[in-house]
Amino acid sequence: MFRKVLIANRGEIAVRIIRACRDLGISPVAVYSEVDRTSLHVRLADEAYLLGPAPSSESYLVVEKIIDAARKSKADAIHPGYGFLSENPRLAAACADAGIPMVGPSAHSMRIMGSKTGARSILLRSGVQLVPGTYRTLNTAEEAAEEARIIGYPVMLKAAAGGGGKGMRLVESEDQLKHEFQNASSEALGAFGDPSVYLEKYIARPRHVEIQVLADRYGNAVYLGERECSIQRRHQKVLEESPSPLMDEDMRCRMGESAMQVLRAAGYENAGTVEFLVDGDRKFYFLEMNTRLQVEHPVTEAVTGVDIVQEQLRIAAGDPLTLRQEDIRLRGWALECRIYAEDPERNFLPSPGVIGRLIEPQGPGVRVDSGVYQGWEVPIHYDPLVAKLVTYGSDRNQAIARMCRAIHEYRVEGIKTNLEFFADLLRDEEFTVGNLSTNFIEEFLGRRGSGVEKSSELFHAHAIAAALAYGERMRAPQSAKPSSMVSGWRLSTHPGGSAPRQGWKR
Amino acid sequence: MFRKVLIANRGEIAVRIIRACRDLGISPVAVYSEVDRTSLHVRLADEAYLLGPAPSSESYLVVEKIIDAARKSKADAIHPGYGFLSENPRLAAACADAGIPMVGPSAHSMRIMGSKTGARSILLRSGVQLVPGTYRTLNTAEEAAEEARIIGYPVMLKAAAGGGGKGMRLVESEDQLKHEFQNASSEALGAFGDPSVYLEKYIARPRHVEIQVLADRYGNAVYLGERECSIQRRHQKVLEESPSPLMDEDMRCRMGESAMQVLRAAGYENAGTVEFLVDGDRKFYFLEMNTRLQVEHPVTEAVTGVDIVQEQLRIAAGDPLTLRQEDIRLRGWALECRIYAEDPERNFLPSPGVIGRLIEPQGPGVRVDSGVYQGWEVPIHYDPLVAKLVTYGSDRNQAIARMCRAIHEYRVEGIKTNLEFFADLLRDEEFTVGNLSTNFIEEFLGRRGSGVEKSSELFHAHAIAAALAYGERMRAPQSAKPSSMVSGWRLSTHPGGSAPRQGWKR
Amino acid sequence: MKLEISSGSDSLGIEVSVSGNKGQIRIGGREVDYDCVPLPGGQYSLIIEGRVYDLSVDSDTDVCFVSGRRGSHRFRISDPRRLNPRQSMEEGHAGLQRICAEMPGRVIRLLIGRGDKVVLDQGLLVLEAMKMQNEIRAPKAGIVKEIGVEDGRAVGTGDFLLSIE
Amino acid sequence: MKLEISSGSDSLGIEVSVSGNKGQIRIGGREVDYDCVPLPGGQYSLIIEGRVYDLSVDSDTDVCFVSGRRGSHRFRISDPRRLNPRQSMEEGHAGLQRICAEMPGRVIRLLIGRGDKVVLDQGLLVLEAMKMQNEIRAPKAGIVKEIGVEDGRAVGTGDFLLSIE
Repeated sequence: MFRKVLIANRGEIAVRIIRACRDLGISPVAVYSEVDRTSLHVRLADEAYLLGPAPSSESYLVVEKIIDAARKSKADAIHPGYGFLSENPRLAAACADAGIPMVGPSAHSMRIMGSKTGARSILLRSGVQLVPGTYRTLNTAEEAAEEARIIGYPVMLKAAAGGGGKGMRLVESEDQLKHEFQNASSEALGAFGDPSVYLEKYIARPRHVEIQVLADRYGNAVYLGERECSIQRRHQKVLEESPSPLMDEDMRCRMGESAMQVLRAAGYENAGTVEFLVDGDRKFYFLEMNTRLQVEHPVTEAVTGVDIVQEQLRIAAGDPLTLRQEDIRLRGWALECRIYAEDPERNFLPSPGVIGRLIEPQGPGVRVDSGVYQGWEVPIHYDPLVAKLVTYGSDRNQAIARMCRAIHEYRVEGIKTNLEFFADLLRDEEFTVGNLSTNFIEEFLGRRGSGVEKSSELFHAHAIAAALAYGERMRAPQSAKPSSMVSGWRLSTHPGGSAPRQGWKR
Repeated sequence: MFRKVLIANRGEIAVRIIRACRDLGISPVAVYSEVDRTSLHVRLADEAYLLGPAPSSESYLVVEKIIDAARKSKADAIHPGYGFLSENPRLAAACADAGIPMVGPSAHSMRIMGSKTGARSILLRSGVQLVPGTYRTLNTAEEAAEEARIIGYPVMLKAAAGGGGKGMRLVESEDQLKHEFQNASSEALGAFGDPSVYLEKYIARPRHVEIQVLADRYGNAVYLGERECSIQRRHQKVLEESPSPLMDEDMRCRMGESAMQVLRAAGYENAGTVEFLVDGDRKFYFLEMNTRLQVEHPVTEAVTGVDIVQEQLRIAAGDPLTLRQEDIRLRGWALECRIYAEDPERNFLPSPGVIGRLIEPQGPGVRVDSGVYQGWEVPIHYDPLVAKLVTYGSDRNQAIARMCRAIHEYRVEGIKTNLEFFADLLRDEEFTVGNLSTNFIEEFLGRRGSGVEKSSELFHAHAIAAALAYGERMRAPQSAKPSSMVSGWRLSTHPGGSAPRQGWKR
Repeated sequence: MKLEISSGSDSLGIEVSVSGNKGQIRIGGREVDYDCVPLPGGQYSLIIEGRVYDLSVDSDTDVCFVSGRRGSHRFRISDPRRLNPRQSMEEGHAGLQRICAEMPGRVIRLLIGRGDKVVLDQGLLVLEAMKMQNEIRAPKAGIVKEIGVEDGRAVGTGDFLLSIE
Repeated sequence: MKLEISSGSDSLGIEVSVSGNKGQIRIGGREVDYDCVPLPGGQYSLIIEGRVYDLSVDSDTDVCFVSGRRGSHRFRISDPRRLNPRQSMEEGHAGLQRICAEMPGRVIRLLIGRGDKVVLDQGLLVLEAMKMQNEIRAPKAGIVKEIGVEDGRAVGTGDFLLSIE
């Protein structure tokens, strides 16, 4: 097993990987940009090396700086996490050149799957069902429009080089296509360093179901059941679960077998995720393979009992996979809510800032993978993911109930989060019966009520607290303000219930 | 199901029960003594009622006050937790009189099992193997000495009315017996309101293994595997695990069946625990039955996936048990460390005080059931249990590794805790191979090294921090001290490494 | 002490005779017993007739923000004994709408020019923040009066972007 | 700034030219680069040659307590530029040993009387704290000189219990 592993990432996933390292007796090494000097992942690591300024293009995305830090720390492996360089074959290749194993597939497998169009062409011959669309990348809006006419609207415009919703657009008309082509392409360039986009037929109200796979270099491979990730906003997953309410054992086997075919076609080693779209007739289509650790891997860990990051490290160290397919049994149910620094009341506008107060939930069936701490400032430069809140229950209802309870306990102040949004979503009947699709959130926002019920009891209680605090202030000397807060709390970051709305609209 | 449940307890277990209530849509009602006004369990409840002054004899142990609070809040059930009135048939009887169900067995079952001597006499006829000893309580030290002569030293002096190590003494000679009889009896009186003690033959280096059972009022019952609780100090469990490293499937079945016999003999309903001592030949003897929720129930929850507190509430509400014995399969391994406010460097002297800083561990396989929060003062009046740290892994090694990692992340400042003691214990080879007995800690303390290895690198780093902090102080104006702590932090509560030892010895 | 407390359109008279943590308070014409204890970190535990409120209270002169597990309120407090110098004067120009950045970010692309006629919901500019590109759309139809930013410009919260008349 | 820092019997000379968070420090005759950033809540993140130390630092004039994930040290700091008025004067009487309560509790039972002769480890009194009864034993043989408590008496940390000569 490795002695020291460098984690080429930040935030909650860097913390997650640090934990897996410790569990295996590996010394974790962090890297950080200038604004991340006091980030949680730096605080929890054994060693930490500065990469550069805040923009990821000058820090977390610079292959050479990562390799340099690995050399300086004498790390004997690099774990890329998700995002950043995790699916970039250049890192894998540079690692191979430097003789430092990367925890993940080979550059070759990455290239095959990293090009969504390349993957599609290879799998054309495999018998795996694909979403209809283009098998090559499109250079201009005009070219795209031409293909779209063949496929038929609506179509999905997608980044050829990456997943996670970046550079992805649903397009319903040629006008819109021409308008969005540039946006998608520029977003793809920003996120993946590659502006290529391609088209897929839009499947109406699809479900997004994916299979987690593990494979070693000796030809052993297993799939760890599925995750339902249909609940997305702007093509970004926000709530995932395992198993899928849609699934039965037969469909799970068929989808798992398809995933294994994809895996073999890519000559794949390490952990990966094969994503499928499922249509209204429960037919499923290969969407893409993510050649890295997935954000939502904890729900699979909860129901299978397998630590996926530990398995990744073992596989990368050359250990043969000891899990066999017949050992993998899903027990219970797990949900994950992605807690973002964003304001659902203002169309989910990102809400960076200082976390004034933080109380995280605990207790049975609750796992929090957080990347923040009280008093720390969530920087504006990166994804606004604050934490992943995962609950486990013996069945779906218990997992949902525990999620509601955990959200009830969770308090994040100073920045806005989507916690209350989840509290409402989890009570939505379509959700509780498991009637999901990637259009879920849009439809939910439409039918969602005013949200906050007016309770005069609560209003009175809060008014009493306000009056008492006012009285205390009046009695206290001017210098001693009653608020004994940690640094950085600003009243102005609160939602301005009565503040005038500014002209921000999307 | 109940609408509102009053929790007649405090600390982490009250918090645990609040969570189970929320998971079932029940509104949780707290009760508190004067020093517990700002306790976590009060903060997390929907309602809270004052019982009385800090001493439990004037608050948590007063049946009438509990019933009054239940009436005032219109609670439709009372959960007693563990300790306090949980095994007191007077509460069960008062609940029955008041028409408010108590979450637990009947007063009748409690009386049978509550009297350890009574339980022993009833089971004499059941075929369950008992530890040799007296079947009646002993009134005087002389009477005890007489019986001990028949049984043969060493013997265990035990409280007839309760468990948890209170009023329990290992006695090796008649002199010692006469000396300890009063102490044990007075401790028993204080803890259970009953001074009765009895004797059992001391089994050398026994293991303590217990079976968790659940039974409804319709005759359905299951056992949820075992817990190994051999690691005790002064007859108090400090680290528990499930499964037991000693156990195989055959022994588990036989012990489970014995537990079911005990359950039937007591006409038992709700959750209970049947404790056994196991001798060097893996023969097991019935020790006692705890007619309540057990502190260490989370390890069973982790490996079985069953929420024991939710089951308790369902059973008490009259729901039939839906679990069948064949559904119960242990998966993986779980450990629990009881984090106490105590100083292992000073013979585990309790260490109440203000928690200056608190960072609790998170991430995969970690569950924290805490009863405290940062800035809160741990009162001197109650058990010094701060939190239960539970880890789960696919096997024992992974559970241990995760426990080590969780302890590494855990920081409690302002009071002393046994966290570092656990860090050492978990690395002990006898522990890692699972060679356990109730003498484990005593033996471990004997072979344990000086503990802290001297690292000049660490010494230098800490000295640099001290120098920089000093420099910062010298530059800062006198009024602005650099420490921006939450209230109540006192330097004097730190371990006085160089402070003169006072004449405190046990 | 008599106070007038309002949140949005709701308003309440409160009369409090403060004496330690516990006391009686007159609210909306009713007497209630309260027990309010400060917690570490600027929070309060309030118990009213058995009900528990675990609250964060942040106040600044005559504005008070109270948040708990079941929601939050922003109050404006009027104390007849004191002058309330701050009066709401947040009225904008009748026809002019100033559009400001609601968060820090970078202007990726301006989609309009000064003097352009825009319709409701038309894209005005693309702002990138936290790795997401957001299109800022017109909150009303009109003419672009003024533009305060250019492509590539970093903006902070509240920075003026452009105005429509 | 030159300092002499000691912990127990270990002592070190440190020379620091403070200039912001980063700098060089001379410790034990060696120059090292450090990067020390204050965190919320009185903690510090210190990085020395890549190694991370996540520390709590609490200081009071010339005493400093530093604790981290791998252990803790209590330092005494001597600054030649300043007077160090506090000198250790914690010597007890030669033959007299005062026994004080190390934690708050209640005296359940005195097991000896004034003038009694006690042997090493003999039980002196039973103290209850946090629901556990602890027997306080004699740290040395001698005569009970003075008793400062009686049965049932509540005691606080540091309160005098009895003395043995």
